[in-house]
Amino acid sequence: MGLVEIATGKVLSSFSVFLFLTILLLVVARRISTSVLLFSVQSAIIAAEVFATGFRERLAEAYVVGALILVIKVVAIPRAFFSLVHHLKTSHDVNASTTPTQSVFIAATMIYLAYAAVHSYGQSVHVPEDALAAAVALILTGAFLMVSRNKALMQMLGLLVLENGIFLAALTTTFGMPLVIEIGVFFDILIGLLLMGIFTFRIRDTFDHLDVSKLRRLRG
Amino acid sequence: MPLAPIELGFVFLLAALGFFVPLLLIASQAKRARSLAIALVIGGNLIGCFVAALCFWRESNPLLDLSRFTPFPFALGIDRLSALFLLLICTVAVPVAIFAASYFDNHYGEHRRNWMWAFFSLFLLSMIVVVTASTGFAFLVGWELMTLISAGLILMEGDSAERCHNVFIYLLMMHAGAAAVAASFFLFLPYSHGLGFAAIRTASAGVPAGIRTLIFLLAFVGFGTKAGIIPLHLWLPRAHPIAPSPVSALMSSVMLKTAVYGFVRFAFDFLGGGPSWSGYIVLLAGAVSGLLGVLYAIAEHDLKRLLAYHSVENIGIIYLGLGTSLVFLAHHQPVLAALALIAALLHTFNHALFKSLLFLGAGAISNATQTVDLEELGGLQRRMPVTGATFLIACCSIVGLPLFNGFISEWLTFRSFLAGSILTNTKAQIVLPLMVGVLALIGGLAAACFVKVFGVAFLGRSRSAEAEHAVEVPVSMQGGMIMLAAACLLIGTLPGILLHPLASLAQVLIPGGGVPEETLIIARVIPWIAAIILGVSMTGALLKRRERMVRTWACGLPGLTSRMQYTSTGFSKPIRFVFSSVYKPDRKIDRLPADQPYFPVSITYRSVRTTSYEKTIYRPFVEMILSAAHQLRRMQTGNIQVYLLYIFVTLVSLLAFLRFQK
Amino acid sequence: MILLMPLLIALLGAFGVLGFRNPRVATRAALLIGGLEITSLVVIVWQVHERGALQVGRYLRVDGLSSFFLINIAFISGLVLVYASGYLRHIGERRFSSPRWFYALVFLFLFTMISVCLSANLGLLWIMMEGTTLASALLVGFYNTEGAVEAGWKYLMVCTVGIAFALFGTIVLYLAAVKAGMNPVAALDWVSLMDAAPRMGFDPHLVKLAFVFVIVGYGTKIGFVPMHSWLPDAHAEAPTPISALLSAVLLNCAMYAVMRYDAIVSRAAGPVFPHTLLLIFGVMSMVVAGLLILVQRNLKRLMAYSSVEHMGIIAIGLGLGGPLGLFGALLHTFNHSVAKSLLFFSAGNVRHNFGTLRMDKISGMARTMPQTSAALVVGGLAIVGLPPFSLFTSEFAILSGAFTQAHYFVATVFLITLSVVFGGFAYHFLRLLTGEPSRTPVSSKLIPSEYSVMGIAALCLIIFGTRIPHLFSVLVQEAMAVLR
Amino acid sequence: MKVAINVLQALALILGAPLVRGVVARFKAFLQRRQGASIWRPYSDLAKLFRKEDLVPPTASGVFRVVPFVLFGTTICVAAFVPLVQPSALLASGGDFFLFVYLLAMGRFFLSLGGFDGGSAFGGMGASREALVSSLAEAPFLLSLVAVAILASHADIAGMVAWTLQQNIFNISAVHILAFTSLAMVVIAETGRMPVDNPTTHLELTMIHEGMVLEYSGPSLAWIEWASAVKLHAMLALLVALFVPWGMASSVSVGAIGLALLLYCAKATLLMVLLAVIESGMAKLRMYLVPDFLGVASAVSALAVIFTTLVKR
Repeated sequence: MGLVEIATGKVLSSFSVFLFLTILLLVVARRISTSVLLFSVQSAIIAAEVFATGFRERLAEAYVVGALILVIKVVAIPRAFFSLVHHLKTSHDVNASTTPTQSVFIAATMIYLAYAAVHSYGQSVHVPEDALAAAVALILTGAFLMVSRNKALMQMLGLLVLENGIFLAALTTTFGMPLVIEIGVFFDILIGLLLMGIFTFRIRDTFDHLDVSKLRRLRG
Repeated sequence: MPLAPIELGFVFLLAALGFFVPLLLIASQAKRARSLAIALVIGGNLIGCFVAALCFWRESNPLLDLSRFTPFPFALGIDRLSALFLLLICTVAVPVAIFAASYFDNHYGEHRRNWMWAFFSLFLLSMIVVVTASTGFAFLVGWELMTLISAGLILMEGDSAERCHNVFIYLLMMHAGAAAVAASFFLFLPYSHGLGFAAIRTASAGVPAGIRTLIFLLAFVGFGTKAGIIPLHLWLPRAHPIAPSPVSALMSSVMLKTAVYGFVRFAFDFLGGGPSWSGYIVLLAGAVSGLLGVLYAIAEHDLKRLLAYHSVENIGIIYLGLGTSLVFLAHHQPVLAALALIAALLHTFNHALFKSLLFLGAGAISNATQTVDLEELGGLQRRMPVTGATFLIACCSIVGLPLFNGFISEWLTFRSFLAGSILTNTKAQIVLPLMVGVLALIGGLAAACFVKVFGVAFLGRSRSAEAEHAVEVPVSMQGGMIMLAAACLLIGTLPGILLHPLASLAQVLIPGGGVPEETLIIARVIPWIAAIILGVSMTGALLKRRERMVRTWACGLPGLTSRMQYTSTGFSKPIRFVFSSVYKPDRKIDRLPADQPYFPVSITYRSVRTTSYEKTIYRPFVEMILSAAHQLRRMQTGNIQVYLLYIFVTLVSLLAFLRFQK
Repeated sequence: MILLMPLLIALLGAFGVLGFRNPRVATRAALLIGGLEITSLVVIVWQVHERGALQVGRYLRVDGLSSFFLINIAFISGLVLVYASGYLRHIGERRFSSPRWFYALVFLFLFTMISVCLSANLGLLWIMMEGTTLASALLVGFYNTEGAVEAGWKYLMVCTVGIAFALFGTIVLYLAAVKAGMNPVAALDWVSLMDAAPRMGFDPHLVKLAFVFVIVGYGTKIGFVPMHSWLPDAHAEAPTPISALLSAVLLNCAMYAVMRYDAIVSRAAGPVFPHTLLLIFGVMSMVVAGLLILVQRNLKRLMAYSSVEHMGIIAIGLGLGGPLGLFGALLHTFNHSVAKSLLFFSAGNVRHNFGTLRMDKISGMARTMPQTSAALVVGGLAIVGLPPFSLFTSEFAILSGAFTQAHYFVATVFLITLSVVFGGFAYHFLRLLTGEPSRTPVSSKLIPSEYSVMGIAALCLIIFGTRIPHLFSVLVQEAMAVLR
Repeated sequence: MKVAINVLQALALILGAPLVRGVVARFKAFLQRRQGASIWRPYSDLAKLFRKEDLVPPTASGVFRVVPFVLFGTTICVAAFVPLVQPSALLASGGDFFLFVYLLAMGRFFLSLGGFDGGSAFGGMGASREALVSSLAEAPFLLSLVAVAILASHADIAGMVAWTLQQNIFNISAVHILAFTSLAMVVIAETGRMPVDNPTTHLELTMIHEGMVLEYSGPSLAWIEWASAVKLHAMLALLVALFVPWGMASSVSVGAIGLALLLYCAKATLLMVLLAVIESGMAKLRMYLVPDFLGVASAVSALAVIFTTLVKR
């Protein structure tokens, strides 16, 4: 039993805890940059998990996927975000519509719910429960962020977190999908972010604010 | 397939109305083209009359199956029932078309006239499709088109705001009714595979009782909406008056009848009668529509609205007959059921004749005086003798005086009520004979109403300059009215010509229904009475010596003026007073100047009916729907976060559903 | 190889058009490319009809169902391109919003939608479905006005989130397939999935889970209530040709995806569950949209909601299943596209002539713009499902299906909603067309590019209403055969 | 032979009609302690009118001129319905009471039109009031006859009479009493007698029938007056035939016919006395009380119909 195996085992057994940690931090984060940082950390954890799984399952393509995550989600996207924040010259506040305390409570409940859900579906999916629970929790958190943070950027971030969750779920349940598909998905995410970036600029130019909760001209 | 002459004629009728005429009119604006088109319409309908007559007497059922071309089975067939209504449509269409030939010329410019004619012929086509359809699909297609095209004809007359509102109400109620009709067709589907009438007929025996009831009720409501039974009549007095007179003639004399056709098709042909309560429902609807219809009519002084309300009344009389027939069927009295059915169908036919004549008369009046407000008319008889005479005949017919066709059908209805006394069931024994009283009251009030109409419009002194200088309408209009009047008199004096065929039809619809002897009796006795009355009048006229014109002594005043005559409002005052509980009138009297009430310069009086089905029944319902819509509109907040929340909530609830469904 | 043709044409065309700075030239080029595109699609459809399904590699495949939707795409995109060639004369050269950008994006959009229909792999299907969102988002925000930007943002966000769930659903199905012992490489090829579906039956729960996520995800794109929120905004704010494309093609593509999953899940876990979900969503969409139609003030929003309603009708047809329901649903996708694009085209003329879509500001159109009014009337009568127009036929079929299977509740709601919708349309259109003309149009006459497409659409509505061409019905049958 | 008698009794009914008026007038005079005119007076009135010339208002149209003949014609037909001395009549076979009532309605319809055509205020007023009375009178009229017809299970008047003949005079049912009451009330309303209408007045406040015929004169008026006389007589004869037919000739022999005729005269005279008593005993009702009067009649007739269900078994 080499060192690597041990490391792998550690990662696989403990990463969900770290993920929950990031979740809790994400929901209390006040500044966009903090949240972005947390996101990249989160992605890094997931990447580690991908490598670990790939190593354990002897999946060559897992390494590719992990590398993609590292490149795109850990490095590229956060950078893009920072430059976006920089160019938009907007305040760094996430304008949360919930106080940190409420957020934490909600996050906690979501984690609990995630466990409950996984437990109820768990028996049909024979996978480590807390891994799946983390995935579901990420999905819920992403949803929560999108609903409760009025900054356009934070919605994008929430979407990313949600995407992370889905990816993690895929990983834990099926050890990833065929490589082509994975790449395609990444590609889509990138394009999507690009477009959203364009739109944030347009919103800023037309409304000179980034508060999506104020975009309410079209209704009824 | 080789076509027998009957099929050929039928195909020609359809092709002419549906294809050649519109094409011709849209293709060219030339006068010759139009007259050719009109000739086609008239000729096609004449052929249609022959086709229908042949199908009726030779009982050959031509079937025109177009299913190969259409997405769903679409076949037109003429069995006895269809033949009767086809005959009705074509018989009315010919004179109306002849009338319209010059009416449209007088009222519309070159361009619009062509469209009018095109829609006119399409309207006829749609109604023919309805009554000859032998699959549900064909029926529904015709049914919807009928509404649409008539609405188009109304809108062509003009597009003022309240006209559009009326059209809107018309369209909406018709669509709801059509939905009910469609449902009553579809309900057969699980049992009869396909909507062919034959299949439905065979399958209907196997339909469970609950579904049968549902079908009956849906058909009753759906067709009742079209027929305009109270309280589903809301659209009728709105839509009929605003259409061009020939069109309103078609609408209330033919289009309403398609509803009767549909109801007979369902209640008798498909379902073969039902439990007795269904008969009582129909009776009740008939009684209410008849009484209230005639009462509302009396209160009107806009001639066309008045006539529209009388359509409601006559539909009520028809439904009385149908209901009686259903009751008899429920108590296994086929012969009596046949009697009542014959009465209803005959009245359907008669009403088509005299109501179209009345509407044509109204058209002639508006053509001569530019108004149909009774208070503006008067003394037209001397200026428009032909119009007056034909209109008088129509009045006598609708009132149901002997020697006119309306009487025959009402008499048969009376007799079928009377026959109710021989049933063993006490309820029927009491209800049916008492209906005699109801129908008598309806008849009496109708008589009063038409004394008013004819007396105020055609007799006495003219109440306005227009009426003073009215001139008789052109020949073709007269021709149309004369033809209809002749038909009324013919059926009124020699009812046999329609009664015997109707009896044979009744035997088709009601198995075991022999020929009721009443039909023979009336056919025998009426001619005698006609002879006596004619003889007396003739001898009297011969004995008559010279007469002298003398101005009536005006109690010392310079002379009588038209202001001294009874107005339509004044005439109906006593009846409105007696039935004030029906109208709940809101009276208003203004004296000018107000400070000296005893020496007024002018007194204006108006009295409006405050009872309104719109307010009491329809408005709340619509309000409810609209408020729901506004609630939903509020849900569409415009906040993207709320939208996202909707998605998440949906997902979670579905997951929960899945979880607990496991 | 032929399968690659339309994709290549669209892709190259997208970049090629960008080369032409002169709007007129760009338009010509676009029409040319569109023509090639359509011909290639028609050829594909014909070959499928002749020889049955075509497969290229693992990822591209065309069978009866997809070729049926390809016809839809070809027809509507043809109409839209021609209409756009006249429509774009009002927009000037701005960054990202000039004819060439417009066409480039349109061809990208077409590329994604075609590849949705061509993809044989559910993963690829998902990717391309997301691609449609991305490609059309900029088109929705094309005018760059406040409304456009807002609508674009909402469209992008809502649909991306929804689609994300669809991805999860895809993954879960993949998991189920793998657990059912399929080769992971082929576990997303839906042909093999159809074959293996019965084997997945041993754990129906997972399959149902997948379907829940998929129907929420793609349902967002279809515009099922309550995920429809993006739809009216996008349709109302997008340039008219795009509104037509969105509601006449995009929604159908999403519906196509759901059909695929429905077929698989029905095989694996029995038809009851997916069909119940479809019926629920269908009824909800019909009722809510039908009610909302009553209280709309903007012409295009009105039509957008009517699209939601018709998607509900199609979903009901699917949910009923059976020959009648399926036939009706497929037929309705096509009929609705034609009618709706006709309506959107007329709405485009209204906006261009009156500068507004507020219905309370317009009246008496029948006098001022007879041709457009005629188009509106035809489209309106068709969309509320009156004879002799084609939607009557398809709705008749679906209703017959509902009654034949004794789904009385659904049928009743269906009929009532139809009446409500009829009321809404009659009310609004009577207001628009009749009365005193409120304002004078810029040009009451239509230009050839406009009345030609409108005429074709109207003609198509009437023809399909009176008799369905034999070839077409055969194609529908083939499509149905795939889903069985 | 039978037919000949039918013709004769119809003629008797028509020609005897003025006499009925005269007799009633004479009885009233007696009751009011006047020494009234001779009972033959109506005949001489008619003769005088027939000799006079027709005066026609300028507004009058053809309708005005036709009305008297139509009215008279219909009334003659009505007369031909009623059995007098034998349980059959000229039009009795098939001509049922619905026809009877509607023929009366026809005459009334035309008379009202005639009133309108005069172009004066009174004609319209009379027509309007007549419309009210007749429209309300029709229902009880028919219903009371329906009640009798149900018992007799015959719709034609002759058949009803024949059935009543076979009954024992003493087991006459409640239905008959109710029917008779309502029918009598209807007869009063229909024939324009007190308390509904006053045949002798010409005050615009009260008159109905007189209002309509106000513009008529000479022969036209004569036809109308004669017609209304025939109507009155026919009604009385109907009451007699339906409710006290006993004594009608069952066989065609001179003796039987003669006896029947005498008996009829006696019954009719009794009815006339009754009429005279009512007319001189009661004050005329206000216009808007007439509906109540007829409402009572309707209720009674409806009761009669309902009772038939009890009586028949």
